[in-house]
Amino acid sequence: MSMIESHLLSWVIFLPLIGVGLLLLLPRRNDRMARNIAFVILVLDFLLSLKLVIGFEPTAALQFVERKTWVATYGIDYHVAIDGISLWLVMLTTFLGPLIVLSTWSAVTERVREFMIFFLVLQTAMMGTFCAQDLVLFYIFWESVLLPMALMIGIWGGARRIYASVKFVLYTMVGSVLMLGAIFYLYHQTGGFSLAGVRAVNLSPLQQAWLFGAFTVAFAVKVPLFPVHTWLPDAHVEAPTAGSVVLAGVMLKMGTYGLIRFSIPLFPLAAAKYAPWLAVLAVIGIVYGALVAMVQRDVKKLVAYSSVSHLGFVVLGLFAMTSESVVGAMYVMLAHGLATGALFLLVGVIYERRHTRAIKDFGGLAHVMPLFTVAFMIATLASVGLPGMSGFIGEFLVLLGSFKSSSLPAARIFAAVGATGVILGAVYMLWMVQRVFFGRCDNPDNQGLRDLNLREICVLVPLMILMFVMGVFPKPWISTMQPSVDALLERHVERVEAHVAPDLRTVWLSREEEQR
Amino acid sequence: MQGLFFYLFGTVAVISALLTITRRDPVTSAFWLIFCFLNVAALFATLSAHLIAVLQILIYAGAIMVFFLFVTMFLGKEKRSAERPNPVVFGVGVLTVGAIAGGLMRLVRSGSHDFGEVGPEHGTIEAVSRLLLSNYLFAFELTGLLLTVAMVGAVLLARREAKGARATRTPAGAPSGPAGVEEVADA
Amino acid sequence: MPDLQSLGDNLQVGLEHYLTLSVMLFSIGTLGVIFRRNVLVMFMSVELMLTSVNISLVAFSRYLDDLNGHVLVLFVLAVAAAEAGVGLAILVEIFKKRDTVDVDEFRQLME
Amino acid sequence: MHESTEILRWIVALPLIGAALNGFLNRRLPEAVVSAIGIGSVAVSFGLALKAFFLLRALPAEGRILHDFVYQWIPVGDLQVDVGFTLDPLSGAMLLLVTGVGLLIHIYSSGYMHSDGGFGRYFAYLNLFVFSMLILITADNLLLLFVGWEGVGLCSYLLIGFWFHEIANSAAGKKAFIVNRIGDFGFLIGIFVIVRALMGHVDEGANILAFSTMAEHADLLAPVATLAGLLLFVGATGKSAQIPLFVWLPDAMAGPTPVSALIHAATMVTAGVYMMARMSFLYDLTPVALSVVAVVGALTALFAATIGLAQTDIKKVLAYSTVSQLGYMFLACGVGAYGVGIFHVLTHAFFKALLFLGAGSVIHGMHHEQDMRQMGGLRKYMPLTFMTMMAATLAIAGIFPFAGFFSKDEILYKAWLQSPALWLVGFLAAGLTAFYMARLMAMTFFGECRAPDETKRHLHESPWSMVGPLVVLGILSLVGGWMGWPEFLGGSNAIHHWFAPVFEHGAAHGVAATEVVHLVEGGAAEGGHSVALEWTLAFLSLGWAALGLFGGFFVYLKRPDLPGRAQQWVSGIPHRLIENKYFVDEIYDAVIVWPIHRLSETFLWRVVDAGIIDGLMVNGVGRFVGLVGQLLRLVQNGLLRWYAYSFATGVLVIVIYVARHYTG
Repeated sequence: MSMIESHLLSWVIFLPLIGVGLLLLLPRRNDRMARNIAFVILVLDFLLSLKLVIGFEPTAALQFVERKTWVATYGIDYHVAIDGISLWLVMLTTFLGPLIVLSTWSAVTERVREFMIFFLVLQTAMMGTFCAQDLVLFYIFWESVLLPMALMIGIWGGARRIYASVKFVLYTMVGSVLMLGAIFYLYHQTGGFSLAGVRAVNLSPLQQAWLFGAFTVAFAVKVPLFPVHTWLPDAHVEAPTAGSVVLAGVMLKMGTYGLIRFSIPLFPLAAAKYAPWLAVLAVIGIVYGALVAMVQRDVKKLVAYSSVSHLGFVVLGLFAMTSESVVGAMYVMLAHGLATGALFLLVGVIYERRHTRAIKDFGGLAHVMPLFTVAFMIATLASVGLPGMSGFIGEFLVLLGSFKSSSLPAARIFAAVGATGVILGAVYMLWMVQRVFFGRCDNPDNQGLRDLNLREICVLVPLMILMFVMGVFPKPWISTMQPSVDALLERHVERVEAHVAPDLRTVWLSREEEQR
Repeated sequence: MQGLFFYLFGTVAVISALLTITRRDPVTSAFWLIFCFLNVAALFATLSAHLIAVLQILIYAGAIMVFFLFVTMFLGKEKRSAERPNPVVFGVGVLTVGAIAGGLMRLVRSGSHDFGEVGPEHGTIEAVSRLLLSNYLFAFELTGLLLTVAMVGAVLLARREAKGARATRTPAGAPSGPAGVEEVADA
Repeated sequence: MPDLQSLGDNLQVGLEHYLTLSVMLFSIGTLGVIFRRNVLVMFMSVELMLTSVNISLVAFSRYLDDLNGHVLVLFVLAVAAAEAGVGLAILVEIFKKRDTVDVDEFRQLME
Repeated sequence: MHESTEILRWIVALPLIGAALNGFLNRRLPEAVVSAIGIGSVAVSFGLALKAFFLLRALPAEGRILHDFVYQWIPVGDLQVDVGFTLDPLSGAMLLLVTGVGLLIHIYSSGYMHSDGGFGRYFAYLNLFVFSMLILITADNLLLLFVGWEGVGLCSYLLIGFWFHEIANSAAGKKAFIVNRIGDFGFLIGIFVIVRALMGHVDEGANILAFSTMAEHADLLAPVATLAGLLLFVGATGKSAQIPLFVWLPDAMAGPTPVSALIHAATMVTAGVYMMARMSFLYDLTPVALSVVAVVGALTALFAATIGLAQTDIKKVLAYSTVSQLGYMFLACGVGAYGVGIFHVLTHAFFKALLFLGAGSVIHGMHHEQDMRQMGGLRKYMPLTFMTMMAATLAIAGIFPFAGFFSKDEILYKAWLQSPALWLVGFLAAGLTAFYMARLMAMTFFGECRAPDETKRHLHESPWSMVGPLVVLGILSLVGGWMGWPEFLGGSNAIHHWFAPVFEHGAAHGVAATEVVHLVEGGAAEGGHSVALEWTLAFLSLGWAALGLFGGFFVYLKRPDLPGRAQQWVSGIPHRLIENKYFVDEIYDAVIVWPIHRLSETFLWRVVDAGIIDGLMVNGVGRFVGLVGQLLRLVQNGLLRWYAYSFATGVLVIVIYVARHYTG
């Protein structure tokens, strides 16, 4: 056990790969065994990650650090660690893992073994992305997420799955190729790939601008930020339920995590300079995502566009650069993972039974599936940000933080427009809920539908409980995030003020006075 | 004297080369080409490259061109009239080749270099062969191999041609691709 | 014929003359390859191009007083011979098939 | 300066426990057990509330605050928000109101909702509503108040759309939630403005949004007071159905009648008034916001009263009456008389809840017939309902001994002091109120019964579980006003003293306080002249109300043809106008809903998303690459001589490069 103890984080990251090994040894056609192995491994992984939480002290320092030189000649080393920011994203991954696998019991029927293998690889890749502290290691994990996800969409997807998966891969690839170029340039500048190294050398504002642009484009595609979001609805609609949940639940957070871990701290000057532009895109994303979601005919597309809207809040929060807004952004990431994850699971449940996602095919489901309706209602309310549930805390903090942010010009307008997302959210979700659940149940196919079975309930209940707990008692989450976020912001402000070109400084100071 | 010979043989070589590529009948062009090679051999002589001059006549004029004539005869007369390619394509082609020539000429004219004196045995068979069999021994052997392979190839092609006359069985399990491939395999 | 003698003396010929000749022959050969439709003539043009190269080689070896050029010419000769042999053999085969020597007919690669 | 106690958290938690029990076990419990849980939890909560109330009374006047800190909710940067409950005279009164009236309505519901499929679900939602309302009232900071604020919005959504098999009901629920959300948007921005103003100056660890902290640092809020006040008022108009966000309340009648009584008459809709009273220290700083509130309140009162005249559905009449009465409350707050506003909240809760429950028992008797034109002469069949509703009608009209007189008259008096124009608008609305209430009573209980005889045979008084609460509320409608017996009539105006400590700080600032220093304290000269003024105003409004009542009865009993002729005389336009609610809904649809839908449907989704971004940029790049591929393919055309030529061009390039490079 001591061996696991000392390398806990690596164990948590690479445990799923052991599962992959076991699955490979499996005789050909044994689906049940494949599912069980995957489930057990992921539950084990979750329990192991609980040790991370228990062992984590709420300070800004990097913890559970593991560093071994990997490619000595180029200074690439296997450097893995977590702090307040990445801890809960890792936990979100390990928490959703087993639930997602459990939800595929009756959903994925053919080639189960391969599906599980891809899913376990995906889990490792995502966790690796959140923990990597070395640019090359980060890039490897970042890219290795693409393959399993693309195959999951491509093989087990819906009608236009090939188009969707190719689009998904190409979209992300274009972005991350820019990042790769930037990484090489950084190596050229700093001689190494470690984050600390890059932070140490002060780059000229022009260099920072270009590098910031490259990194941010790669992350913006993943978020997805407004103009580059069109892959998300297709990917979601065509992906199998489990694929959608992991895509919305965790993979979108990789983009925003990238922003907070790489784009802002590594290039503070450029981040400060372009923050208003990205905040504008974020706010457009919020309103645009909500409006387009309102008119969707396909439930899954509606929820996909709602993700665009929710993550617009995250980006707004990140670039408002106040401690409330960044903590709020982190919180929205977690809450969105739960709420949208649950919504996709529920859509999966109804899709399994009715094999359609068009809203007009449903109606009056509340009569036939009361339990399902209650679960859907709870998930809707969490996603709409009802106070007392997880969504509200995040959105409130983001809007509050951006309202009083000094890094955004006219911060009040940003927050006000962003807050309209709160109304629009209620509009499209409740309108969809009304068309799907209420009214008469006259469609004959809907009359015979079974309500949730025990397995589906076991998948959803943990999510529901967490939605309430995170809404009513957010302290444990916030207190662990707070120190890391504050440290990051202080370093950011200090570096910007140290480097800042005179004009920005005067603008910065004048805005401080106006604040007083 | 050497200059005189150069201009004499040079111009004749160029004219015969031009005639080679312009004659309609391949046989006449072959003859003109042979004549061109003879002139070139003469030029080699003016450059005191005696071995090369002889070889030029022996191999090029003698062996290769004879082979050409043989094949030309073997294939029979092509009555096709060599109509002129359309002017645009012709123009572009000539332009490109002219440009190449112009470029090369810029290089060539970049300085005037006169031939210095050269030892008596320069270009003789002993000197060349001594050099050949010392530094380039390996290359020499390879050339031999190359020629053998070429010969075997030519023989093989010819033999199958002879075999073609009798009904040949197509090898079992050959991929039944589109008709075109089948047809080639038979030949 | 005294002027012939004097003509011969003052007609000094340098390296660049031979190279010019080589370029001219090379260009003619290239034109032959590009414009003649009969494969045989194309082969001949190729041979012509090779000879022009030989001329420049010999000219340079004469100028540099170094026999390497000659050795290279030998190899060129060998290659030319081999190429002519195999080329014509193939040509015969194709002729058996298409009984034409017009190069534009052989467009099977295109489909 | 405040007493910390554990009792408040139990008062709040009990209904939640009731809701949870009923919620999880609703299918498996018999109706009796469900109603026992539902009613029981509210009853115990009411008992505890009484105990807390008396505990509060025992405290000295200044220190009348009970505080109950539960835990720290959001500890982020400068923002420290806790979950804590306070009970001061204001929230004490509201607490009693919510739990008391809530209890009566729960009892009434057990009768009304008897043998309805979703009995358990109904009580779960009702308990959840009481829980949220209690949070709203007892919250010690603005954010927790906001949690309760949206919680009641959610419960009203659930309860309006309770009978969800009718798509119209759930649509009404959705409309209510969304309009509330629009109001809450303003509320949220208001909170941000306040936090931004206070941030940085409040000592670390203090709960910025706590009412006590905000009151202390009121001077800091001065610059943003108007903006914050107006924004919070936007939230209040959403929740308390004032112009322009009142459209959801009439549709909310789609829910069961006890729901309308509890939520859309007594408690939820008054949340806006309570919030303004709670934030009185802010509103006192901004006369601009106050005047806006007063004007909106007065206009809403008149506007809604006119619509009430022409409604034929009994619940719609009461709904518009509620909107109108809420207008009065906001008028009171607008003129700085928060205490009077809350007093009217209390009295209004009594008689309006009674009216709704009475209407409920009428509908129950008439087998879910809500159209007054099908009713008439029901006083013979439902005497008790008739008598209690008559008491409520007298109360709402403002006839002397009944509750309405004291609170409405006080409001009109305060309005007169602020500006006679406001008083006039209020005065006119009071007349219309009396008139449409008389119309309602005449059409329902008097004249011959127009119901189809099949329903006539089944007409009977409602069971005791329904009539009991009616009687209690009837008594309250009569007695309820006496706690505010004004001085000039020799009363002690107890309610005013009870609220004084909460609103006194307003006077201390002396900004907008128009509190009349009442006679007993020997106020300035202006006090003397006001007694005569009070007498005249009281008589005027009493007479006007009586006239309204008499007019109503006369028109709709003696001369039923008169309304028809009146319509022709006025060429029917005004009548059709008010009958269709000034077409407000249709205007909103045309101006807001339809354009947004059109914008996002055709433009945003089709053109921008599918068209420009996806079509042009993404797939466009794909097609472009394909095109280039096609072009390149032409190069491989199988012509040997073409290949030769391409060799030549290759050589040319090399030659050019070498020539240029080496000649120099």
